[in-house]
Amino acid sequence: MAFALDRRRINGPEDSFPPSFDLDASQWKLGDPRKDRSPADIRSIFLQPGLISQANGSAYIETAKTKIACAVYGPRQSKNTTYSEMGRLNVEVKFTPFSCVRRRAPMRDAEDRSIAVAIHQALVSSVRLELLPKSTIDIFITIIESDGLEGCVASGSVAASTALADAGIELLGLVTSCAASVVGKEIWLDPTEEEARLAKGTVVVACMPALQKITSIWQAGETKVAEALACMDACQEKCTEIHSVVAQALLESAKI
Amino acid sequence: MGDSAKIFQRLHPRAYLERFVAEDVRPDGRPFDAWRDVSVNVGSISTANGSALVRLGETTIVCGVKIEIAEPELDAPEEGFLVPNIDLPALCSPKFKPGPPSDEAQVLSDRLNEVLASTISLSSLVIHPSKAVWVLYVDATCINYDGNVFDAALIAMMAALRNTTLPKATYNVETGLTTCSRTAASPLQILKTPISFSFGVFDATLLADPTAFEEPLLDTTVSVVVDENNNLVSVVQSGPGVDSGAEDTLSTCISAAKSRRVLLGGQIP
Amino acid sequence: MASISTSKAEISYIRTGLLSNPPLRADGRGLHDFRTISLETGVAPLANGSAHLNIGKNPHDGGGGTEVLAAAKLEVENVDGHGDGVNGGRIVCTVSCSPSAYPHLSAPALDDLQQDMSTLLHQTLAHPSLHPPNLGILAGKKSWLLNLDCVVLADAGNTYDALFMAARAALWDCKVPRTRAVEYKASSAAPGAKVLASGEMDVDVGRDIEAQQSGFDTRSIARAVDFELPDYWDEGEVLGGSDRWPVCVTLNIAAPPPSSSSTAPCVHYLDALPQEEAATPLRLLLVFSFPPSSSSNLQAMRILGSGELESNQIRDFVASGEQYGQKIWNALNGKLKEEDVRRGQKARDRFARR
Amino acid sequence: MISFASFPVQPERGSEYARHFPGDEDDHMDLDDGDFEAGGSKITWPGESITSSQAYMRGHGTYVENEEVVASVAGTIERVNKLITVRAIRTKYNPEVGDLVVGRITEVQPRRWKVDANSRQDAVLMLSSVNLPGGVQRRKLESDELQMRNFFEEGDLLVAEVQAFFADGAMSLHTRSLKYGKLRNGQLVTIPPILVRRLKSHFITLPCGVDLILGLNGYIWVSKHVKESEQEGEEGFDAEAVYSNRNDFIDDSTRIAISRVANIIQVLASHFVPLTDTLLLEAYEWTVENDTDAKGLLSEDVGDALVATIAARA
Repeated sequence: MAFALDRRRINGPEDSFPPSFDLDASQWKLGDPRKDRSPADIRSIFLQPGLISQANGSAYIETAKTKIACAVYGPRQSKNTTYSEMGRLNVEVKFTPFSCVRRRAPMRDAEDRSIAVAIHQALVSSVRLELLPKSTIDIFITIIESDGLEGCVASGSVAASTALADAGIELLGLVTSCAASVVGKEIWLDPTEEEARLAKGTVVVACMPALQKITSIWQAGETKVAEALACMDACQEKCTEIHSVVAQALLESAKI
Repeated sequence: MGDSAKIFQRLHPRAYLERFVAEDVRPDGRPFDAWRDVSVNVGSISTANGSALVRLGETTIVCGVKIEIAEPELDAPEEGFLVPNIDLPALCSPKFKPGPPSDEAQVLSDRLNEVLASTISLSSLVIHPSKAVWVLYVDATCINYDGNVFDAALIAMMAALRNTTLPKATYNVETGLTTCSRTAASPLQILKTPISFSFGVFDATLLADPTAFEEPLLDTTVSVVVDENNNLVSVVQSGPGVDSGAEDTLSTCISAAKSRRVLLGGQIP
Repeated sequence: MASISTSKAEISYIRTGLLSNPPLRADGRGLHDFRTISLETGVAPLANGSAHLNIGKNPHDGGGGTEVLAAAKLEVENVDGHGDGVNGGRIVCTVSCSPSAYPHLSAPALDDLQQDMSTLLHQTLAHPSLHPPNLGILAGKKSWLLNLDCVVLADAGNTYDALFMAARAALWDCKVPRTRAVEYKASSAAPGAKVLASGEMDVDVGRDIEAQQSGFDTRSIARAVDFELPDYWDEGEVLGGSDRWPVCVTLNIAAPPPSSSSTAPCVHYLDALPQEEAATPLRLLLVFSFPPSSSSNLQAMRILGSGELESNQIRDFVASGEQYGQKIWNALNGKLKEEDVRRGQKARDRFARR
Repeated sequence: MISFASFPVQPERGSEYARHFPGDEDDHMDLDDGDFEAGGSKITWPGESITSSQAYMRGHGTYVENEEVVASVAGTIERVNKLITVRAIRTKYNPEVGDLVVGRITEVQPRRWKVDANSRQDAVLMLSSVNLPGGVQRRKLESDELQMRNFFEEGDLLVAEVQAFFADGAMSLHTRSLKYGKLRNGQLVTIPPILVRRLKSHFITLPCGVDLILGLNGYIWVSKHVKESEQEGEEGFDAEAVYSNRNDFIDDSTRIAISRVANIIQVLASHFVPLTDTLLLEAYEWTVENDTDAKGLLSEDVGDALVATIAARA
């Protein structure tokens, strides 16, 4: 992976390549049942609000192999932007170099932004921005370990919404998000990277279970219309369960 | 802490700290020479070849090692690469902005690079002389910035390197490609495990392991790096020492560091 | 897309018009009417396939409207070694917005906008489910890289529909040059390499193979496989999968103001003008493909803009979106066939006249 | 619901596209008096020398180069006894004092607003040259400076008059009359400024209950007709009405009429027909006679028919 010599970092050789391994024997064949999880199961969520001391609000979320830390700074004066009657929500995502199977250059790349845009879409309508003219809420998300883009978007949205609540920013409702992919005839919830690669299509739904409103749908791949709508319902139902996990975590952190 | 105390801390940090130091105690309740407790757990990140999560009090650092293969430099055909970097993202503290590494991150990376250079023999990273060598990317990311990041980062990097395994790689002369075996792997040969102990001098008092609140108020910072045989690896002092007459600041720091190193030795897996 | 500056009075004027019964739009169009779309394929002779599309051009002075150019260009990539080629070839889509289309946007904002468009186009068109069969050349050695580059020259609203239609037209028009495998059988004695396939010709061995071995050691070139283009003039075979490149339907949603009775349904309308996009920020993007054999496939779906919907509302929108998609699909295919006939005609004229 | 068309066929490149060069005429056209009066206005392009600078005086759009008047814009040549000017076809609006313009607020600055008026620079509207609530004569207070956005804010449309010019050529606007102020109840149409001639009054009322404000800078506001009595009289002046953003209730027929008029203006502008109040009246009646709805006007043939009839009558 050739990269420009960045004098602000310790640089390694000009270009280096990930090790290529001999063939992996265990291949999952279509039609087999899902490994170590039933289709409608999602991975257990560990959610810890308030782990970053200097942030206004923060949250750390871990679902098996996806580990994401999120911090909220603001609302604070938005610099060098024109007057805006509504507050601005600024979401920035950064992958750590060791977060994926193939090392990621520390430089910003397209994928960071596509996840940031997906999370921004999930959250923007849940925050009461009209109360914060001329100010900006910064949400910084660092993905420590990633197990598929869908998982990052879903868990990232949940972590960001928890961090906003932890920061005491006025929200219309907590946002929770869940992913689903269509594998053969079945719908598998909360797919890992490998499962998502096998799937024909994946859907990531973000919603506010308290108001039964959907704030974002992010569908990729080829699915029949009926399948996509079935995924949407399954995800929305699971989001209600995740919602109780988030509420519980916030209450506990408020007690300490 | 009551609201008024917090406001006082924000408005007059120096006076606030002076009040505490006068009572021989620090804002977080520690005596001057006390260290925040350290917790290290390794191997938690599956996508990295070696990883470590270190908490030094509130300061939290995650470090991951990724190995790649590259052609060695022409003038060093028998040497691999060790590339340590630390990233202080905007997430860990309000004083950092998103974008390229800040000055503090660059300084820390350089200091870490100097210390780590002596910990691994680069010749042990050769797969095939002048054709293919291992490149160890040691990337540390600070999750929560509460002062003394250099100590925490060094512990994290050493723990991650000790946790790293290199798969057995064979270089195919015709195709020029290296294939690694999925099963056979061997740990890295670590020559030594240095640990750093940082101190700060504030109004002629020596504070061990300064927090993010104390750091900007320090007149002098001292960092002593000691390895497992209690030999000094590096000593850095920036700013004037305390002429309290009895013993020079630097030597007090060194002896404190050595005694602390003995206690801490077992904690790094 | 990026909202131009509009006043509150204009916004409320447009919204009340949309939500009134019967709905009235600023330029008199019905809710589901498109502006006239002009389409032309084969505009870039150097590209393997290209198209030029405009939505809502003023018929008299030819000005205005959303103007998009799309071109597909094929390149060869190495699959073996450290080339990033993939067996069976790969597709990369990029969209670039010309600053003249968005004069009010700063440079970073323009970069973000064109990156968002590129991401949506790439994630949809480069998905394995739409991968064309004939993008591979030699398994394990060489493969085609199809670069689909789109340029937004002017934005008068409804850019995503324009982009996907232009992309479909460019891919429909794309031709993949025919290739033929060539084997070199180097006899151990003779220093140079002899070409088996096409007669006695001293062929320079591929640059990358040479780089690996020192020039003198020719014994090791046992079997090098490369490809050549048999006939320079023939433009090649049509890119496969042309019946599956999807089209996009953007449903702009005008939600009634919360204060009014929530029973008033949400109104959705198509092909919005910039002022209308600024007045109703919430949009549902649906990308459908209608393969002849099976029922329609949903290739991508996004909710854009701040606002939220209930699941049954989404259900209705997707259902009506599918019908609009079918209409757009049929109309677009009709026009593409027309274009093929026209260009076929023009080609014959050119030959006939000489 | 959806219809495809093809692009106008460009003339086939090749033999018949011989570019007609004026051959070796002498380098500047010999303009005798006859050329102008013949009504056929001469079109020129930048760099073409028009006449010797001894005989004629140089006006807008031209410059003098070694005793020759040379055109600096592409446009029509106009001669007023000894003065030669070249009037460009497509150009930014050149303001003059007293012009009525429609503008959009781009920025709110201390004690003034920046207004985009389709001109080279943003125009300036001082807080002192705006009607303040509580009667016209009220002096400007400190509190007014703090709540400038209650009067005009970013994106608002307003009609104003050019009061003066700053040293750097930027316009200074004022809305010190009851006719001027914030615009509502309608939609904006933008046309090339050259097509808006100077008329007696730029406020036009069409019989179908539609008001038109022809801004000389090419911004035209088409809105619902407000009856004279309702217009904020001298004593009835209240800030609530003048600076409110809420539209009044507009019934469907007026709304249809507004979009029809807007499309008419669009069609006329694309045929480069200068707009005058009489012309607009005739055009509107034509559409009523042929009962073409607003959407119909978008199509090419209906538009051409409209322009043909209008040109015939003018």
